[in-house]
Amino acid sequence: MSTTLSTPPGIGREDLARLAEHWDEPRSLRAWFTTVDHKKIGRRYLVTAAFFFVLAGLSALVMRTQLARPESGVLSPQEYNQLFTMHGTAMIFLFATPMLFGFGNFLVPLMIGSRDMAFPRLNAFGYWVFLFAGLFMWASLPFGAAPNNGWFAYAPLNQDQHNPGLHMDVYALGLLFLGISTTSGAINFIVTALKLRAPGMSLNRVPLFVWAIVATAFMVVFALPALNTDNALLFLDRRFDTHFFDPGGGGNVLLWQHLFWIFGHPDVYIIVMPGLGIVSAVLPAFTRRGVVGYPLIVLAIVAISIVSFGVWVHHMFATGLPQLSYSFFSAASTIITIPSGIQIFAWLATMMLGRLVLRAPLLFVIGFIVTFVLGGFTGAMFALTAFDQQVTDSYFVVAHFHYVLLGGALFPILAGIYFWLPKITGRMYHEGLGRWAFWLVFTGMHVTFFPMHLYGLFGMPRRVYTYRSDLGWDVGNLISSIGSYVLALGLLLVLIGVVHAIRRGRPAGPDPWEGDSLEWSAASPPEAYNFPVIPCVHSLHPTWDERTVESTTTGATKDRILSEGKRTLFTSELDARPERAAPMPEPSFKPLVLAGVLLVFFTALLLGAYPVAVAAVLAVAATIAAWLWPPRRPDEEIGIAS
Amino acid sequence: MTDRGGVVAAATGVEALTTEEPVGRPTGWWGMVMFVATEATLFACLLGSYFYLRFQHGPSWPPEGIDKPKLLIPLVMTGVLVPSSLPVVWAEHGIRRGQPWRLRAGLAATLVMGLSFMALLVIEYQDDLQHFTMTTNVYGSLFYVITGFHGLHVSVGLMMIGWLLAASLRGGSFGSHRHERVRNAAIYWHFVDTVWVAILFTIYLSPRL
Amino acid sequence: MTTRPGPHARLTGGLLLWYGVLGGAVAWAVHLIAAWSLDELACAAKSERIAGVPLWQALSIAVFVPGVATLGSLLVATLVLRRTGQARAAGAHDRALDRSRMLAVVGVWANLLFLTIIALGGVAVLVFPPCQG
Amino acid sequence: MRRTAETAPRPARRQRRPGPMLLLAGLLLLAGCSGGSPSALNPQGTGAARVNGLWWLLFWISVAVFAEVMALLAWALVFRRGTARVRHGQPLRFVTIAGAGLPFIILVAVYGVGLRDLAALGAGPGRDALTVEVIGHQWWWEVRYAGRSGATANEIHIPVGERVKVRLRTDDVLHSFWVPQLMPKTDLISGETRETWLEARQAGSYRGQCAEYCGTQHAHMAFLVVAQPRADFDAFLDRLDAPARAPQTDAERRGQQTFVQGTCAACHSIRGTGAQGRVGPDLSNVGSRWSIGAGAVPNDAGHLGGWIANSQTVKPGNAMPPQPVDAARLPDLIAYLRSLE
Repeated sequence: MSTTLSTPPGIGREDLARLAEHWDEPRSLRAWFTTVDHKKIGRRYLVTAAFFFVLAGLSALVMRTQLARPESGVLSPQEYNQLFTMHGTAMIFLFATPMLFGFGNFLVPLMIGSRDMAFPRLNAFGYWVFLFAGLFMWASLPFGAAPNNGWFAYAPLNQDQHNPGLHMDVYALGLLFLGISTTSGAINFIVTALKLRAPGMSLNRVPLFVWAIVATAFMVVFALPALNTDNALLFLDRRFDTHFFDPGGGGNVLLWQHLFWIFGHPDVYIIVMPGLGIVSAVLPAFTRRGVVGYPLIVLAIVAISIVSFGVWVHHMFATGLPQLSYSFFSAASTIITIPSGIQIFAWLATMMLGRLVLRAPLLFVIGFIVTFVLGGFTGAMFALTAFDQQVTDSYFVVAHFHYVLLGGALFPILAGIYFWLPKITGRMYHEGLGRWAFWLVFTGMHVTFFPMHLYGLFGMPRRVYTYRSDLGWDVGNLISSIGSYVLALGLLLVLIGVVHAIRRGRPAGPDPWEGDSLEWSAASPPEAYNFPVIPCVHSLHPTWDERTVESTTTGATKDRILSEGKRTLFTSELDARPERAAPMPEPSFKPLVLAGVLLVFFTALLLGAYPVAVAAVLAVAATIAAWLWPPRRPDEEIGIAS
Repeated sequence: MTDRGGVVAAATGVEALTTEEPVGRPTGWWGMVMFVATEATLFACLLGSYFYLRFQHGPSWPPEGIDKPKLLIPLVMTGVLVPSSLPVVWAEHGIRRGQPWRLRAGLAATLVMGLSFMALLVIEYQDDLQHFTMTTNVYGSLFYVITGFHGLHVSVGLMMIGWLLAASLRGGSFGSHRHERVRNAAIYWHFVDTVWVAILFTIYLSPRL
Repeated sequence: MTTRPGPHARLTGGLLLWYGVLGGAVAWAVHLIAAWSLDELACAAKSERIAGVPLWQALSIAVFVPGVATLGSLLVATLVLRRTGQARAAGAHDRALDRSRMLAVVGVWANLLFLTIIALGGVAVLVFPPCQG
Repeated sequence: MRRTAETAPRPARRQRRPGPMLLLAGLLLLAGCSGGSPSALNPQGTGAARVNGLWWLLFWISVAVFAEVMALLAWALVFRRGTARVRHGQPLRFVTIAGAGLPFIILVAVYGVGLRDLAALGAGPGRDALTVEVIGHQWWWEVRYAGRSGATANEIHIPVGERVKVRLRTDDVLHSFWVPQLMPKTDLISGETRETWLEARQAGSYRGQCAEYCGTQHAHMAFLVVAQPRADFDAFLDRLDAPARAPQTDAERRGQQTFVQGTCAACHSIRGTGAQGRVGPDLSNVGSRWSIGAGAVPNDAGHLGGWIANSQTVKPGNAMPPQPVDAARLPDLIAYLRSLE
């Protein structure tokens, strides 16, 4: 619909018309519910996650208001406890991961030169489940039934006898529900990146952002089952009187912590890793060169993803287990710093050898480096058992993980928003607004969280709804609360900037930054089919590479135009040798229906309407059976021996 | 020996070391393998929890008042479930050659074996429930939740097999060119079988060690 | 290297590459799970013996064997690095070659990291009595 | 290598960078001034002192590395502006040394120091050391001494300069035992017993607080460790075995009667009286305690009266229901409780 209607050389007008005919979805209400376009789904992920971010952020503002002064009565303890739990849970599960999945959804097919994800309908299903699970969890708050046990929900406080009501049932079921979305999304990313890369994009030419998303997806596949096990056992304990976490019945409360952190620590990297990928994707455009040390950054991504599974006990350093068993985890937690160090210095080298173009995305990347490095120091400190035992569960750890998560996820997300907004919307943002937003967010972030290191060291435990004034924590808390308002103001400016760009921004053109990866060779916003010609990749920076560019213009061939039907190209796993052109599915209501039936299932479980839940299970099975039912074909076509 | 040396040299030569492996798998295969990987991790977590709770529990396991699990029915269950993978393999090979009758016969055999397994599980439960339930203590919780969760997976596998059978009986679904769904369901069924061996060891054999 | 590899040799070579890349990771995972669970569970049972073997000996095995496996993985990764380097020097240009070489770089580094982690765990086995809380 | 720095926009106010460091210094000073702060940076015990040393080592390493990173970043920002595309340079040696080599040396060294300190924290007192038993409740601490019948609450007396074993149990959910100035945390695990130790180098009172989220009133679960000379401590121990101070005045006698005959005795006990409830804290020496409600409010007559009348307004969610004590009898009850030392 935009700039590329002038036919590029190498592809005929008829081909473009046919591609449009096969890929375009009509602008109708029906199409809104049935779409399988990864770009629309990616946008929805971004918008929905941003919505949950606002809710979780407002929770934080209310909490900071309560904590601004000692012994203030803005919130009751019960309200405060629900808010801090929802703040953490939503930021982790409903904002960070889905937001980055949103970027992944929009960008991975574009970056690898494909026309969609490997399983477009599964992709749509994943989005609907995410939306429903998020609403399911937030809906509990107005009823005063929101989870109230902290985002890691330790046993036995999560048990029925210590925590009656629906609070922790909402937690367990909500996260199980959401897990379906995250897992299906992760599998989709892995298969997409393995099979749908443009010909020539062997593993050593895959963009670092895609590496990061795939590593994240692998972590999800192997980490999430631990959380799901935990929550399933919790639900059984609460509703069906099993004894997994009940010492009275022979159970063990530390089992919860082990399972939770086997998930929970990889999850930290599940959140941060795509953020690091965004940094590697943003830098080439603003340093005017490729990122230094590509194999080393790939190494860092792979090593971090694996080692992250073996550090979980450092969250349990105060539980009184044998010091020797702590030390195995202490060793891994110490060494995991090294791949992060490699990445940081590779980026610094990139900046020192490149030419810096100081626009908003680069500002946020610089903010990322400053913040993430500081969070990294405290992270390495936590690897040492003796030090950890002193500061864990104090505000020092609150400071640490906000530095890591705001530094490692929020700053890159904001950099990504400004960087890809022209690609997603076709419009340029207002640079001045972006700079103001950066300085407010950066200042607000450090003013809010830096003092927390100090009053943590001064003995303030986390998760207290109030504190007495004679303990030396007053000044720090007040500064933090002021900072949180500055931070909120900065984030409001980001939102205003995005709305302004969509309403008033000037058209961006396909490649406003002269970026290096393939998304910049598509239109802004991309056509429904992404690429008129699937490129043939010859280097790590395909958009800067003349041979690759040529393969989509004068060098275009029929087998990469694929205008007969809705198709994309499958290539081999490691070296991306072309295998076959495969048909892609049409829009469908089934993903929405299946997600809806699952919502009924989880709501029925929550409310104890078990017969309804059983009926919903049957409906789920029926929907999946219908979804995958093979189309009937003539015997010759399917290959029946006569 | 020289021949052997030649093999080693060939396998460590640059050509062999740059061989693309894995290669040429369809998207559905990867999707199912990844799904099975995440499910296997789920079972690993459950079985890990079993051993964690068992060794934290104290010397007597199962706890006082509960006998060590009897082996007869579980061994028969094993004898029914593990070989049930063979007809699936046979069926899959058949449809690759374009022989729907082999697909149907193989799937039907597996269906019967899987249903027998489920029936045996019910008999086993009826016996056990007279001695202890899910709420008796943590041993009961582990026993029923792990075997029940596996039973659930067998049911899902059976639904897949039944679904394949139904689609195949309709005709026009599978043939030598189109059998991806058969292969994916087969992978799942093999997984369900393999997990049972781990469960047999954990739940039924390990308390006797 | 004069012989053209047959399908078996190719498969072995392809798998060997993955051993060079991920062998250390798997070995370290085995080390961690074995050492941690032996230590925590044996101590929880108030025993410093595992099936008659003193706990610290069992832990030493759980350090030593994975350490050797990681070393093997490191050697394989180094071998791939050298072979691909020689082929490149001889003028071969192929993206499979570059891809294997990159994976070998990843393997060498990753194995060094895992070897360090296992070694640091081994130091702890020497420093601490197994069940000191 | 053409410079185009003139055309690129200047970075906004870079002098903001030293901000956090100044803030740190300022706040540290502030904390130093407020004597009541239970600051881990003002250690008074052997365990905390060791961790304090480790902290300053880690702090100065971090400062040095941060300065390095900021210097490189600033150099790039000042000298490397432009728009021309750069095609050369893969300084892998720089990345390897600065990003992997140096961190490797630092981290392995720090890991070694950490092991040493951890071993020191693990070297508890000997077998026959004085043992305090601390039992966590939602949301207060029960304190007992091995071989002594009496109990106290939210206040742990220890002899100064001695390594005291602390045995930790919980009556309900997880708690964490933390006295920042004396010793790092140890969690209280449901169904298990954990051990730690305390050693105060100087006489004084050190505030501790539950550090593991334990429900509604997690915020109000503080306690005081009172390190006193051995003679004072022995006197305290002896009082634990004796009956509580008997009422001396009429008002106190009436107060005791109200306590023993009313609802109080259902949950609380006072040694040597008929009150033997085990739900709430033992009140045999409540008059001398530092606070009411595990650090919720100061221990004075006004707060005590308010607490008895309706503790739910002071510490919402705690287990004690509002007490229907006759307004006329309340002053006597307060007088009696205040007299229990």
